[in-house]
Amino acid sequence: MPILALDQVSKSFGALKVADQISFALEKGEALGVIGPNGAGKSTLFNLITGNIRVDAGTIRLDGNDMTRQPPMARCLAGIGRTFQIPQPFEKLTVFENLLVAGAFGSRKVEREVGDRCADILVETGLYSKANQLAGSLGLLQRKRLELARALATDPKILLLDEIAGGLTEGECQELVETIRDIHGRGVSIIWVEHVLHALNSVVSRLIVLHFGRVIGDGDPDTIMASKDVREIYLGIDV
Amino acid sequence: MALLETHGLTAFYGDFQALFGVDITLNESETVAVIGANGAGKSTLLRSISGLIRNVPGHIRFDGGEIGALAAPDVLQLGITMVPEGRRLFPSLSVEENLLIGKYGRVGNGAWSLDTIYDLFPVLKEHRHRPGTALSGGQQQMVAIGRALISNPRVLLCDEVSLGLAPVVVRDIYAAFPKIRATGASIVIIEQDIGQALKVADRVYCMMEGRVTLTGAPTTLSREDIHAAYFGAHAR
Amino acid sequence: MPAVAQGAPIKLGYISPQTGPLAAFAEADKFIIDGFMAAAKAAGLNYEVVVKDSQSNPNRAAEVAKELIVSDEVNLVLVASTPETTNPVATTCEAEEVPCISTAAPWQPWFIGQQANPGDPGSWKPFNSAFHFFWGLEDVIAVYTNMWGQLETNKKVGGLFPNDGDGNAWGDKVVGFPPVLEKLGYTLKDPGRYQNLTDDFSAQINAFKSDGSDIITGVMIPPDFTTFWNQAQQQSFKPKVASIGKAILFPQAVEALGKNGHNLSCEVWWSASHPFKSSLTGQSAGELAEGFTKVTGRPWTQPIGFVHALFEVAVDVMKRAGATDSKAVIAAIAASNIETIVGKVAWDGANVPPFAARNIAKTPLVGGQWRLKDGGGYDLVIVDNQTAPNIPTGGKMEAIG
Amino acid sequence: MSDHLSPSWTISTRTGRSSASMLVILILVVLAIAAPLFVSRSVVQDLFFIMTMLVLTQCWNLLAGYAGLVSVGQQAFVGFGAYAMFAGVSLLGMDPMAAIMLGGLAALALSVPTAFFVFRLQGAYFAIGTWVIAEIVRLSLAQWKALGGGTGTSLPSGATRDMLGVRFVADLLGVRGPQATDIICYWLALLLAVVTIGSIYKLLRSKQGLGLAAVRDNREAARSVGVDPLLTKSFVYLVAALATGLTGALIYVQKARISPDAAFSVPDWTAYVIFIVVIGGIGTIEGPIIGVIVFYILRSLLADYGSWYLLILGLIGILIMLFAPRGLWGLFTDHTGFQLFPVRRILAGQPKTKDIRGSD
Amino acid sequence: MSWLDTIIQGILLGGLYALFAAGLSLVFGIMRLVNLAHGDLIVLAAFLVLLLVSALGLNPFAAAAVALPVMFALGWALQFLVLNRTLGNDILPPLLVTFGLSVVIQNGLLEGFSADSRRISVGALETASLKIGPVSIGAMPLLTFLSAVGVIVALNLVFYRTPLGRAFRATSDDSATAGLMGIRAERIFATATGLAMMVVTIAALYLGTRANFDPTMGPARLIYAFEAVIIGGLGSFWGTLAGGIIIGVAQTVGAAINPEWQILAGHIAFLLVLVVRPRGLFPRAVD
Ligand SMILES: Nc1ncnc2c1ncn2[C@@H]1O[C@H](COP(=O)(O)OP(=O)(O)OP(=O)(O)O)[C@@H](O)[C@H]1O
Ligand SMILES: Nc1ncnc2c1ncn2[C@@H]1O[C@H](COP(=O)(O)OP(=O)(O)OP(=O)(O)O)[C@@H](O)[C@H]1O
Ligand SMILES: CC(C)C[C@H](N)C(=O)O
Ligand SMILES: [Mg+2]
Ligand SMILES: [Mg+2]
Repeated sequence: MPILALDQVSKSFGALKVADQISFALEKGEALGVIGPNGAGKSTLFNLITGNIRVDAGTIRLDGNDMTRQPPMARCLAGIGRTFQIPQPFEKLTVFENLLVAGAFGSRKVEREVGDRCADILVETGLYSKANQLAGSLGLLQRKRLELARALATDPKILLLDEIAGGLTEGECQELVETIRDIHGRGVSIIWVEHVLHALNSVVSRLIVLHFGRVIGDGDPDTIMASKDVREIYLGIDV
Repeated sequence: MALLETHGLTAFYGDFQALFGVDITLNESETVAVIGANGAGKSTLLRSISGLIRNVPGHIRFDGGEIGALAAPDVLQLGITMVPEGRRLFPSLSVEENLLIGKYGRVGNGAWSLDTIYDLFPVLKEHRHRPGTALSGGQQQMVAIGRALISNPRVLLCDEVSLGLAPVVVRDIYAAFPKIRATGASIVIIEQDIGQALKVADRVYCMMEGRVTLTGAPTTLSREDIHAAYFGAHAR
Repeated sequence: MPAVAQGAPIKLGYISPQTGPLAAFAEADKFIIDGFMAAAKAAGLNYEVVVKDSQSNPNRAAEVAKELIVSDEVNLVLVASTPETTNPVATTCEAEEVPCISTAAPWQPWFIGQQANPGDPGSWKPFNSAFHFFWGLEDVIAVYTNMWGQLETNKKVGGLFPNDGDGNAWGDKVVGFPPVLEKLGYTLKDPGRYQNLTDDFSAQINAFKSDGSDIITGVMIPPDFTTFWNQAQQQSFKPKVASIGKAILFPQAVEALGKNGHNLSCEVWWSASHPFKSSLTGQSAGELAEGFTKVTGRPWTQPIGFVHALFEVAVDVMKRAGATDSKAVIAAIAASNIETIVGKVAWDGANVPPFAARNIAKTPLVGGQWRLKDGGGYDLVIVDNQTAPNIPTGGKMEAIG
Repeated sequence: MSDHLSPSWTISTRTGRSSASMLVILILVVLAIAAPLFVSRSVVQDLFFIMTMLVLTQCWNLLAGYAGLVSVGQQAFVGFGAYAMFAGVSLLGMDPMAAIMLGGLAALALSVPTAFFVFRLQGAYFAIGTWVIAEIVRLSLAQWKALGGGTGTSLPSGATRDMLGVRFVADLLGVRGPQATDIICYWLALLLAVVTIGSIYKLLRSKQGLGLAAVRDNREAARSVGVDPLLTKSFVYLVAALATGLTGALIYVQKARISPDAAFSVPDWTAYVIFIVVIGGIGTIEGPIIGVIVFYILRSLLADYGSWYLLILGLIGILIMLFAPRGLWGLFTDHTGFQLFPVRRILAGQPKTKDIRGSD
Repeated sequence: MSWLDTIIQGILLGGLYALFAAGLSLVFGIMRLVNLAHGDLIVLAAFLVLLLVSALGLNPFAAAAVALPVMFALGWALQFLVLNRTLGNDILPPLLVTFGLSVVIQNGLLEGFSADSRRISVGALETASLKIGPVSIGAMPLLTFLSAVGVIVALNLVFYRTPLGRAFRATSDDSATAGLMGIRAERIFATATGLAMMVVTIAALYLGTRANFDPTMGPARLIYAFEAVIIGGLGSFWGTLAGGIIIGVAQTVGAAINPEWQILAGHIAFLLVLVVRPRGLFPRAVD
């Protein structure tokens, strides 16, 4: 049984269809990449999976259980961890406290049980030196790292990553890829939306292409990248 | 002399610094495109120019005068209007009212009036009594552009006019740009659709993390350069 | 040991609603207290009065009472004007075992209103330290029915009783209007207790109209009576008599009714023509009223006499007590028998039911009507004195309209 | 990668300075307990006022400052608690001490259905909704004839004199009955204040406190990491109702007289409370403490000036809100960085191995 | 028949409440400003009218006409100098500042005018009435109701038919973007409050002629006004009128059952409407 399955999921904002009968399944332990041009509906897809936006139609199943009507809290507790593309830190809390919230609530534990793990995650994501700084004072790149760290703190079974590699230097990007591989290696399933393709492709084993809210490609990265359709639509520049 | 220029422009949201010393220049009757990834600071740049974000004075000049510290209505009166990101039509106003409200603070001389805007986007006339937000995304974008044009601006700032729109619609909207340019207005567009940006612009700025990382005419920039400037990491 | 001998002043605490909606009751306070201090000084007495403002707020009244007792350590607490002011203060004094004399609230809302279970007369208990002088519902009922008796009516009465201290007492089935009216052959239409500051009285007017009431009575706050009275006229409901407590106590309130205040009737506790004089200054009622008008430029009002009398009683009590400790003062209060500017004050149980005999002293009450003066403005004319024949009348009861 | 490490983190919320201030607070509490032994009755009286207002303001601050629930209907719980206490004493013959508990529980019970209604409303609607509910409770209790309806009623004379412990305290300290009652009420108020502040502090340092802060900062993100905003806010609302009801009952044991207008007074139980929090500084535990002290001083200085008192109070409230929205304590911490009740979790210590990232 | 009368009196009463509420609705609708001083501002205006009547010997209606521009200026200044500073996402600052203002106005009036209750007299009109079939309708209540309708119509015209109204709506939707159109939100807000104060003046005229008033009676009526605004739906003037009528009719019907229920019935009607429609009867598409 797939760990996550979407069936005919649709969503419109007024006249704009941002998700159009999307169906796919994520196997346990799989790492899936999602690509598509700006505005294709990638972030919206995440919001639908996490429950931050309600679907118009279709069902979302987690571990075989119907989660379509569940609020985001329930889905988080069921094992979905996410990052926001535009980082959404708790600005008046410190970086460490941001993780504590996620740790304590997201994995239904008392605070003292999660402190050590949160500290470990800070080290792992390179935020340790900022632990006691207010999240509101972080720059963009650190905010993105905090997104990742906070999602990890909820101890997710599925990790949804939304454009966390944008703006990194080559070295930083490499580190990030290592970190995500580690996480994946621990058995966490991953869906990653990313424009930085080489980073994405060095982690994922399967790609989905979204265009105008529709899945126009689904398969192994090489085949997908090779398809002319995808190259034209996605790369935006005539090839 | 440049019509509009920023030098060393910085901007903050609370403690968070979004711009780190940005220098851009816009000449009379020129079209400039600003590209960059999500969150790079493109919108912040336009918000700073248009007065939505108040800046420390001394970093933005328009037509020889300092405008960095002016509020949005004062900037508008000088002849700078903006098509904001996400269109931002007024839901309580009809299409026509949305257009008319563009004249509230400034009625400049020039080609644009309600009639000429309906000529530019004929579809709007059909829907003029409907609520602005009841239209399709592309039509809404047309209203937003019309609303900014109706005061006959000297500088038009456009933030992501093609975002979330179908290619045909994008084509329709971009088809209007030559007509707009023809009236002599200078234009700054922000565009994530790089191909589109390169097509309409005389010059391109690429931003990353609140800084300009690349400048030049479309013809002189290689795709690798753009990609590097855009995403930071080097393309494969 | 007598305080006077020691040279320390006798400390009186005085609480009244000087600000807020009830402030009209206290408008003469400063005048009276100045007069009292001057008279006391002339008589060689050493008094200090600590004045506190209840701000028309029962919470505040209880608080300042406690302050007077605890911080100022007054020897006697005086309090006046409406149950909202007198009851929290008397309750506090009772709990603190500090003597308290209270006035200017009918005695039932004062006495019954302070009982733990007002609904169960068997449980009512007398107070040890708190005393009250004023008239009672039986008096206002007698006065009203006497006035009504002067006219030819169908004996149908409409009642307007709000859900507040006064209204609940007036409308009470045991101590209020209903039983007496029934005995005297009147039928009472009582639609129920409304909340103060109600904006519409059409329900009551409809009820009175369909009942054919000739007489209206009740105890209302001024804005509500104005609303009611206007609406009644608009609905062409025109009773022959309207005897209303509280709302038309003050001349300004009647003047606010324009010409429609003519011949409204009310109870009169005190007036410039009451045949009494002050035991403190020797002034007659007329002189006191005149003095007030001279100093403030305002017409006399009924509470003036009672606030003055409060201080008369206080001086008399403290003189007789000889000491300032609570026990002595309480004993002196209980033994009072003094002729004041509002009549005799004595806690001798006269005309008071046994359960309240210890704490209540009654003063006389008569009935009056407001009459439009030729040059505008109103006069309060006493039209019925069957309850207190020593107070002269100024005319006969007239029907409205 | 890091799971094999046995790390040596320490997580604390206290700094050396704040431990010292905890000691000061402890001494103050002990002094406050002993106060009736060496201060005059009127001071005990004032301290009672301060303590009860402290509880009311802490509760309101918990709602508005931490949970974003701006209620203008807290008088509902003061009045309901007080009325329940009266019912317990007058109608059921309970000891006032037990009746105070009843008052608290009654307020808690009332808060459940009201929560159901007001949590459907947001922002300004919430504020007005709480006000209307309080009016409804007031008007309903004004119909309760056994407790005097709109007239109100007094506690049976002697009820507070026979209250649990009064005789004991009277004999112990050699004071009169009423004074002993005052002292007991004061101790109860002190206990309530200490427990309330302690509990709020504990709450803020707990998981729930973190959740509250997260919801306040970013509701969407909070939901995404498993915080249920409704649950968190309801919890706070109920707790505040309980403490407010207990305080209401206690205040009215001391006043011994109740009426709907007094028990549900908007100025006394909500307006002043809001002023105090604003003057002191909203969203901090220290703010209401400072606020109560300042309010008390203002009241003592100005109370005999009639309307001027309220006028000046109103002006001060407006000025503080406009020019120092974080209140007097906010001004103070901005300059000193000092906190009496720190809630920050500080992470200290070093990772055992060298930076993991560097090793790759 | 008596039921018919009850309903009609309730509707007329609703007119009074709608008049109290209309100014609030304007301010609340445009700025999300909860003005707790609204009731006291009505009382303030009533004193102003009274002052003009007694000092200049004007007819109350003429006095109200004179008071209109004065109150507009007052409202404009109040918003521009004080209330604008409180606007933002947090509802607490406006709540607190207007609450402080309420206390200041009440006590300022107490100092200036004492606690005596006053009345603005309109002579014979006070008791005049129209007999229509079995019901008789008071002239003043009818005038009150018609004025309420007139005010609502006028506000609607301004709001939906003029450039100023466009600016009101645009600023209310999105004041930042409105700034890009050259709309100065601070001045628009000030103008809105000025207009609201003109409505307040009209409400004051009817409050002051209907019954006695004193400096402290503002808050008692404020809650009905809020209820009318909220159950009508944010920013809908007709909704506000409907809200006022619902409260008014609920009160008279409640009173007809038992006067004990009069005020309670109004509040309960409010709760019921909100339970069924948490955003009021005629909510705007967006808020
Ligand atoms: N109101 C705000 N408050 C705080 N931070 C903000 C705010 N608006 C934008 N930011 C932050 O400022 C940075 C720059 O944002 P900006 O909107 O200018 O980016 P952009 O280049 O226009 O991106 P996009 O393609 O998403 O429109 C981002 O990190 C964003 O999160
Ligand atoms: N809450 C919303 N209301 C209306 N439209 C929305 C909303 N959220 C997103 N959209 C629109 O939906 C479309 C898809 O947006 P989405 O953010 O999912 O794109 P994306 O694929 O993540 O793009 P990007 O690569 O720029 O992040 C866009 O046109 C966006 O403007
Ligand atoms: C613009 C980029 C996405 C192009 C990419 N580096 C490629 O060559 O395919
Ligand atoms: Mg996205
Ligand atoms: Mg942008």
